[in-house]
Amino acid sequence: MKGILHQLLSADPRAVKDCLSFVKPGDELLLINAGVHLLNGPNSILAAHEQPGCEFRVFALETDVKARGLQSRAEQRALRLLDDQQWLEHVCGCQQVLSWR
Amino acid sequence: MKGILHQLLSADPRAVKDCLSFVKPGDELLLINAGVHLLNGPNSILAAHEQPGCEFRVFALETDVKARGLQSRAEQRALRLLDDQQWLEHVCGCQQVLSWR
Amino acid sequence: MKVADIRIGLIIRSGPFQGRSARDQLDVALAAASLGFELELFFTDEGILQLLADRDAQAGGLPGGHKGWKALPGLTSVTAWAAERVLSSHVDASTKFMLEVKPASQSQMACRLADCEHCLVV
Amino acid sequence: MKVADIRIGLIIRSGPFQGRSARDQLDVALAAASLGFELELFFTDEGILQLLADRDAQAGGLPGGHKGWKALPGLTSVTAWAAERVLSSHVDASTKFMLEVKPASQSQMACRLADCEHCLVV
Amino acid sequence: MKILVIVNESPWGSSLVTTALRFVQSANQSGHKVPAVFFQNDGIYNAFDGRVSDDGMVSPSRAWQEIGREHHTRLLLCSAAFARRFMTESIGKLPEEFREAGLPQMWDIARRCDRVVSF
Amino acid sequence: MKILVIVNESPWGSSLVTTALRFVQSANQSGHKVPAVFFQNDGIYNAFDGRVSDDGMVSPSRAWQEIGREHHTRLLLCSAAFARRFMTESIGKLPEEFREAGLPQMWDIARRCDRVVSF
Repeated sequence: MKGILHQLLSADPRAVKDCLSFVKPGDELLLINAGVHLLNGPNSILAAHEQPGCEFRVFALETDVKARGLQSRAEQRALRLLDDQQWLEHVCGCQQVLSWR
Repeated sequence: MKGILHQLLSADPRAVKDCLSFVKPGDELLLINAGVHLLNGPNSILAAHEQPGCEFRVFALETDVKARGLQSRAEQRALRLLDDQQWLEHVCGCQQVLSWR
Repeated sequence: MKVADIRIGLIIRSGPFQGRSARDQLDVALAAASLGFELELFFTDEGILQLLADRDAQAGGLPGGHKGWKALPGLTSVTAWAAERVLSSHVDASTKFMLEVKPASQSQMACRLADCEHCLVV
Repeated sequence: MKVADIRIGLIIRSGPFQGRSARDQLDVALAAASLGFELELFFTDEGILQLLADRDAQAGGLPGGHKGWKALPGLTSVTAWAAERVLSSHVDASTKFMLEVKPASQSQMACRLADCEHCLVV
Repeated sequence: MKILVIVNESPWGSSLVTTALRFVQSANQSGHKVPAVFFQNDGIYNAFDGRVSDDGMVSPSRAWQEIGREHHTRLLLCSAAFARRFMTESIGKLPEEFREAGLPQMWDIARRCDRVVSF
Repeated sequence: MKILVIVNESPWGSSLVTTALRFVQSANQSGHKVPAVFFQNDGIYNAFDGRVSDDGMVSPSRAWQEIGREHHTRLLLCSAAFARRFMTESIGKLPEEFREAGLPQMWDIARRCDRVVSF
């Protein structure tokens, strides 16, 4: 079964916590808008992502990373950036989309 | 010198963290609106408040506690509740007022 | 797919009076119920506070209306869930909820959610 | 009290584009500066990101205008502070800020703040 | 694919509206269909256009109207949210691309869509 | 004491507006003076009144108007925030108690006040 695409639209720790409590293996996490502030870690999402054997994938929207001047952070974190077309591919490739604010 | 009245208007952990980083001995902290959700602890404000020798005082607005059904929590936490008139007294009694959301 | 077969998942994250109205999240649920959709409600830490029966909205100058949660089971099939941890930190002898809330593990909730046709975080 | 003696403290907590406008917090500072008030700016973790010089707002379909921070020192006396921890987690060799930001301890900042006539968290 | 988009935020209070606009534009460019955008809560305010828009950019309201016209996307204002925020008399005319709709209609559209994406 | 109140939130998007109203009412009852309420950001939307108000309560806009009339409190809409959100033509008439003012005017009032309390 295809996973869920979790869109993190903010860096609110409560949103992160609630989101992670619903993430299951095979799901995807996408940092959008103020959610890209999570690149400034430390936080539980980056910690999970950087652990070998992490069972969900984490991405960030390229445009939002650039708008906030966090390009070098994303590189350091080795996080894959998606352009808006790729974003759509992930939306359609997943079973459903949940947005966390 | 009189202290600052810090109004916590939300339970956002980032607001709590930023607020606590500006609190100095003699200041007062008042939980208002969604800030009263902090009564559901654990969090750094209640932890500090419940430690003997805490150098700032913590209050919550009675009306907001009741509107959210958290009366018994406030009693358990031995937190003093202020009515709206007392709120004004604290606003005038402090040197200035800062609101954290 | 028949309407009756459609299952909607709502994750209720906002505490009461996140907005002024007590009904923002409730109205979304009632509308889905009015179409006959089956509902799965998932309450988080703050969200579960919406179900507390003894809130006094008027005291705060805020509109009531939150008691509408009680009406949901009369409209459609509703199951309400919360993590065991959430329930245990909010329930004591005096706690009254407006809906029956079942405890579940995180992975149980994630699986129930994945079984829904559409889900919204509200 | 003469206008020139009035010192205003602004705690800048919101990251860039918390709202659509890049100018919400900046405009508050510029208005105070236009009256000749002295400004003390305190940047928090997310707030300091407002000062990053190489942001590309247009790429995100968002309005620019954030470069206005550079104009403040030309208008009035401005001192910008951030906690040492905040600065060290954001500054590397390539970081360019639009204002000079001085490191301070938490208690130093709390005392500077208490010396201001009025303070706002923005 | 058919995607229902839900917008909860006001045009200037949050930059999420700009993100939602980018999403809908990309969806249209990728050959997907957004039959409707449903504006809920403070999203209602997206129907209104300001006299100024920072930096000379297209305002959110106008950007939505363009999408509505060019891609036959229905721009639906949640009627409960609208009624709490405005009286018909106190506002002039709404841009014709926007119209009121109830939450049951939102669910009815959701049912016919492959994805629901909310901002 | 003279207290300037600043409102940043929309009337329905947050219940903080109700809290701000309670604060101003208590200030007036305690013999303090609120010379002005300054509406900034999405606080602008407080000027508008809806056709319905949950539970038959007084809407925020009307409650502000009452305060303005009874206590000579100026209700000031931040002009920069207003200009981004509305065109004069697209809205009918604003309640006469509200009027536009610039941020420098806010600071000028703040200077003459003992406290500034923001919501």
